[in-house]
Amino acid sequence: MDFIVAGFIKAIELLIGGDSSTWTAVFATLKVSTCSMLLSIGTGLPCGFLLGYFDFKGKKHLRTILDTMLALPTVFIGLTVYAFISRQGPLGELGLLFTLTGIAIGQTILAFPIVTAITASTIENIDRDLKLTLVTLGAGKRHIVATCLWEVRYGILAAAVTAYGRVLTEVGISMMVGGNIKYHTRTITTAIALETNKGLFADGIALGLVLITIAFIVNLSLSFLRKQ
Amino acid sequence: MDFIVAGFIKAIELLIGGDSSTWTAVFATLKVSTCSMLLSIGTGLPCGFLLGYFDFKGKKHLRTILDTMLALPTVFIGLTVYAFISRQGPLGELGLLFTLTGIAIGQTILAFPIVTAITASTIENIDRDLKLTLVTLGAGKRHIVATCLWEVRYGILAAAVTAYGRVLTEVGISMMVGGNIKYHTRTITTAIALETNKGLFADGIALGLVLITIAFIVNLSLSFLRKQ
Amino acid sequence: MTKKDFAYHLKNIQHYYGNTKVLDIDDLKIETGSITGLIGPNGSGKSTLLKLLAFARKPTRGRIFYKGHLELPFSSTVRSKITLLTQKPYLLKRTVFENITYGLKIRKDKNNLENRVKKALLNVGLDYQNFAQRKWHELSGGEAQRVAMAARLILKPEVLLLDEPIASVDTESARLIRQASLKARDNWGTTLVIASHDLQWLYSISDRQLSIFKGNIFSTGMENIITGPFVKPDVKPDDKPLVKKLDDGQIITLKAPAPKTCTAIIRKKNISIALKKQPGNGMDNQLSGHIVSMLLEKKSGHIMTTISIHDLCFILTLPPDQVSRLDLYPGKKVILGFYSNDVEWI
Amino acid sequence: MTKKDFAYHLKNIQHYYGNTKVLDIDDLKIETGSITGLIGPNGSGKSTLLKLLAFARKPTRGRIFYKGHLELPFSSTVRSKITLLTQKPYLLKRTVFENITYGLKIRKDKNNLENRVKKALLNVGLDYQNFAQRKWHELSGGEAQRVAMAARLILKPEVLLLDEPIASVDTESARLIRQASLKARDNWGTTLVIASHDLQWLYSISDRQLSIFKGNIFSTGMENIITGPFVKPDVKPDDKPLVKKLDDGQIITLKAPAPKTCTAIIRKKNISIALKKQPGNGMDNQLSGHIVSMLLEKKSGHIMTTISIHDLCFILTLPPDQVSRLDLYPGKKVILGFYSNDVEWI
Amino acid sequence: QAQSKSLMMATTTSTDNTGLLEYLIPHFEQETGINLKWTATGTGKALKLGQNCDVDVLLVHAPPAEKKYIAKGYGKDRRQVMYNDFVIIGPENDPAGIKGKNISDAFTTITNKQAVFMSRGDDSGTNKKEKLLWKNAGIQLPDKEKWYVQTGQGMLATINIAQERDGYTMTDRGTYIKYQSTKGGNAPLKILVEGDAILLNQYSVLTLDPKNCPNAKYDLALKFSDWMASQNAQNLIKDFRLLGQKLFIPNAK
Ligand SMILES: Nc1ncnc2c1ncn2[C@@H]1O[C@H](COP(=O)(O)OP(=O)(O)OP(=O)(O)O)[C@@H](O)[C@H]1O
Ligand SMILES: Nc1ncnc2c1ncn2[C@@H]1O[C@H](COP(=O)(O)OP(=O)(O)OP(=O)(O)O)[C@@H](O)[C@H]1O
Ligand SMILES: [Mg+2]
Ligand SMILES: [Mg+2]
Repeated sequence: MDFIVAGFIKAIELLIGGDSSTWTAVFATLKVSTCSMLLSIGTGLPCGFLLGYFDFKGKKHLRTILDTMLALPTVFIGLTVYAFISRQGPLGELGLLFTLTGIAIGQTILAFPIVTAITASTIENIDRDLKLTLVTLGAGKRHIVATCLWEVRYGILAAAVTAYGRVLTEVGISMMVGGNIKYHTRTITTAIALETNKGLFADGIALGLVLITIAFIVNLSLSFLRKQ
Repeated sequence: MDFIVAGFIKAIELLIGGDSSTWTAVFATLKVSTCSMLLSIGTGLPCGFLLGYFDFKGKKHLRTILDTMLALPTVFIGLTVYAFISRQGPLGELGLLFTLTGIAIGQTILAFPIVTAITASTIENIDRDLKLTLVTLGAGKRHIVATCLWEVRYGILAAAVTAYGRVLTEVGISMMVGGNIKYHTRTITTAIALETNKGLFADGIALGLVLITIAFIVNLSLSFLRKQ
Repeated sequence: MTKKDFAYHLKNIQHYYGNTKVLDIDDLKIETGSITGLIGPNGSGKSTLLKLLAFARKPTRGRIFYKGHLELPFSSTVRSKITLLTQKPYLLKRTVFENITYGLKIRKDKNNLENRVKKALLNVGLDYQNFAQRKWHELSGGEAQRVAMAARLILKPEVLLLDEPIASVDTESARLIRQASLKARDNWGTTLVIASHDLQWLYSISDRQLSIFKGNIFSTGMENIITGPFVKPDVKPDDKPLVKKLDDGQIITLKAPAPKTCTAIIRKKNISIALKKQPGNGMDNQLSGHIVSMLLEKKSGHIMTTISIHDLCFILTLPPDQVSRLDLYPGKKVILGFYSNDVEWI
Repeated sequence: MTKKDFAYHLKNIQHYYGNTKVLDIDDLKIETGSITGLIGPNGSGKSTLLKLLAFARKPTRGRIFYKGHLELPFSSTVRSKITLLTQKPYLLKRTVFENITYGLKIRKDKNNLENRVKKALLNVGLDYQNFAQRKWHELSGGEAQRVAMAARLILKPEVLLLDEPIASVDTESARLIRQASLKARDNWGTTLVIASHDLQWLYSISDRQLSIFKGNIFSTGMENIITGPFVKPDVKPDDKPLVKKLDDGQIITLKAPAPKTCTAIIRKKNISIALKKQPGNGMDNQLSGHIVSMLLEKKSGHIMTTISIHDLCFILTLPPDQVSRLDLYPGKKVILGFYSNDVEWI
Repeated sequence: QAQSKSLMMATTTSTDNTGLLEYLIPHFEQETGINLKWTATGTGKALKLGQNCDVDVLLVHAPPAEKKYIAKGYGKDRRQVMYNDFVIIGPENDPAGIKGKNISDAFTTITNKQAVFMSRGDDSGTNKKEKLLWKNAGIQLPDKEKWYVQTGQGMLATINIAQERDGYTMTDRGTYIKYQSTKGGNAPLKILVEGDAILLNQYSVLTLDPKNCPNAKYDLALKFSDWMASQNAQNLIKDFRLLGQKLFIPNAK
């Protein structure tokens, strides 16, 4: 139990003391998660919209596949991305292995089904009358998409926040694709895994608290988007 | 790349060949995830309902905290649960360390915020008129909860499926609390981590595919709940 | 009359949305087994009042007694006895059958559901065979409205509150809904409060009409309301009456200035109708207009007559013999007269 | 008349929900700049027809020409010209101001928004100061309906389709909406098609009325409909007419049996009104009833008279001199007569 | 009572990943009737689990840390049971030219040429040994230097990173053999430095001090310790082959 208390103290030290390895990990985490969130929202929102708005044959099966993609293990994604960007892989030329970009690609794959699935089920819930109203007010495709998403903005926010939590806390991809290289691709979560493996539980707790603080700040700054 | 192909073949072998260690891991995974899903849905649905249905002071802050909890790293949860159930911890007597029950507790903590947050934002979206209609039809508290949840059942399903994906794929808690003990607490994900650590990427991919197959079967059997 | 004879007694009720007062009722009693009609323009507070009567909303101030007991919103004692058909009825995402039986299921009443649903649907003019198994969204607007009505009727409530029950419902169904409402009162002693913009329909069903305007209730029934702007007349600047000028040149003269509001009320009983102006009788308002509609008030046999004066509408209730004597019919030109002293300000 | 003079030309339109046919229109033309009233009971297909006219739904069969061109649903050429006020207007989760300007924003039209919104709100009787910044849910039912109307008016559309625009709207606002609709036609040449259950209002605004019943259109306007059950009379078994027995003992005799349907139509022009039965004139239906309402048709000056015969309602349009001669007023007992041969079956 | 006859062990990943335990433990269970379960983690975490009394016995390879551990009163009865050795591996063309050098020279050369070197950097037994080697070579332990890459991962992952980056690294022989086998015998990284006495990797069994952990099954742990040192077990260890190669050399006294 004491290591939890010790962890709290240590977390404050790390943040205030400006421990350089912690801060580089914080920045790596922020960079990589921002990048993957932008990508997954950019792709997931339109896909979720299509899936939720239209009725078409095979939609149910597509949803089942998407739901299954929610259960892609991070190590699995990591291995697959690794296979593509390792030197012998088809994209080896790009030199993405052991880079933050590589991690971001993997995390995008992780977040995409979450954003898409929750967006789709939120859009599915919208009023039939909204659709009719938009069409009869003369809204074109782009306006329909934008307005529908805006109407259910709290649902979309939930999708984004859930995906963000997932991305922020994943270890498998960062470890496999990023390599947990100190001062380069070490993120907070891979650092936690490392400290824990070393038996330095207090350090693990401390880094966990750092991560939670990041999440808290991000969510706090998003909370102006919430219903008043 | 070739290890991905090899992994596919191996996955089929594992499942058909009835590899005993794979199957015990499959059962461990199913047991533990079912247990934690039941617990987190049982607690998360009512909490999500309360948070989405009622307007009260401090609701926005509660939501921010909940959203932050979506970013609890699994290793952090693992460490915290460990602190409590380790033999020297306050709950050491119960002997929960290195058991599936221990893992299930941790995973419940992991899944709870997901179920709660998505349920809350789905409930938040319900029509004002629904609330009024239920009250004026004479629905008591329990009926209001049940009917509202049923009205937004697709959203709830999305919450459950997302949480299930999270629980099914997490490694940190299973590793820390379960200890990855072969034939006892080894789940598919810790097995994947182990194989990958050994450099047996094909085996990792194979086990990943086994996990995805499980998820697929579960989602397929849930798809009757989907909109027709 | 004992306390029990009043289904409702509202005391000092005020209701605010934010800082805007939308309801202000000093004292209102509603008799058990009566049918009360609520009349008033959009935004006058009808729906708000009905929600308070349904105990589905807490008034900002004041107390509501139900059958002599002070009751609080959502209290379980009243919940199963009072039901409200909301203005925008919400159908649950289920079949019509399940929508109609929902309230019964809550009450754990599961006897003979099929027959009762059949009857409830018949009451609103829908046929069981064709509608019971439809999904909630497979209905036309009026059909949905009627299904919601059936879901209330089947409960045999002590109090049935109806908010615009016949908006978007066809004439035949409006008749059926009236019949069903009357039957509810006669058979089960149900107390009804009904808000509607269809005055003829409302008059044909209700025992008493309450006019509601800007949250204030006038229990004498449908009154004629004149809204501003008013101006001061040019001629006599000292005793300060106000006038309203109509675009066709006619002028309405009103007594003393308004305290702060600018809405005037003229009660029906103070308005007379004639075929020609009578300059001698001292009536300072004699306005010419024409009849636009005449409706039968079933109960009294009187005729509700709407007279248009330029773009104002006045409503009078006339006995048949007067109508016959003056040979009144829609389109006929008439003169309305009233004394400016009879005008009240709210 | 050239093709262009018809805003719409519908050819062989059929629409199904699942296996149920709800619309069946062989040929229907709507003139540019005309105001068409749609009359029909609940579920007759009014909303469905309006959605087809708005090109917001694809008919199961048939083609719709707009200004001479075949158009497909959602085509961008018509989308910005035609707008529909839906039966349950949906307000976006924004302020009233943003709701009203939404259509303009789509059209990238951002000139002088504030003034135009002011005008649009005034058109439906709402005041800018008080309403523009309200949230969508801070409105009463009728206010919401009127905001939705304002959001359509501001678009100055070529075609304005209104589905029950005055359900749950007060009398004064109904008048304003009529004015605004007429102004739209006069100033911008807008073509209007309006569905409503308020016949008086609809007659006061429309140039032509279409009766719609079970998806079939009768372009001669409001007709009287008698629904089954019918029985065979006991007396003459061979030439097989049908009769409908009313609960008060009266009998309506109808010509030859129905092919398959059991709905009869009697056109207004074939019904006569009298004060006493006239046994000698060979009219085989002479039914006694009483007048329930009389409404002025503004355009013609005629009087729309509703007569109740037990629980059936018949509507006639009478000239004022006939009304005056017979001394008709609501409550008066009258005899309606028509020949069974004039009955049509649908 | 089956309950009391079961033993929980924490060990390092290398004993598990090489398959040694799966080969050895069934013999132990058969001979003693004791059911042994193990969790394989980093050495640091294994020691921590012992310190928290969550296991009953330890099998680890970090002699200096073990001695400190005992001194602190957490562990007891350190019994050396076997060893294998560490090797330095690197690209076949050996860009820094360390092949055949002794270990200190090799490290000096790597430092001077700034050749890419992968360190596990995870405080594992292997990592502790590596740090000791830098110290012995008289070199300040690198940290932020560009050529010194700390992976913070397991041995095999680190080797893979070295391969991707054309770098050097230090590994235990067992993991190297596994790595070789996954590359089909034609691994890009080859053994360049081996055989120094300092490169020996000693494995020991530790029991937990009953004073610290009264609930730990001290007697059963002692039985395991005894068994590992028994002639029978030592022979089994000697005969253990990974992909046809000998891996551990028994040295119980
Ligand atoms: N949630 C709200 N927030 C603020 N104001 C509201 C809200 N709901 C209603 N109002 C205002 O309260 C007043 C009364 O509304 P209410 O719905 O009771 O009117 P109503 O008489 O039912 O009108 P209608 O005939 O249009 O249904 C209106 O002026 C309306 O604008
Ligand atoms: N989605 C649907 N699925 C099946 N049937 C439908 C659906 N929508 C409408 N209907 C049926 O189609 C018919 C026509 O409906 P429509 O909404 O056009 O009627 P309406 O004339 O507008 O009626 P109202 O006066 O009640 O608004 C009705 O019988 C209705 O039950
Ligand atoms: Mg209302
Ligand atoms: Mg309709």
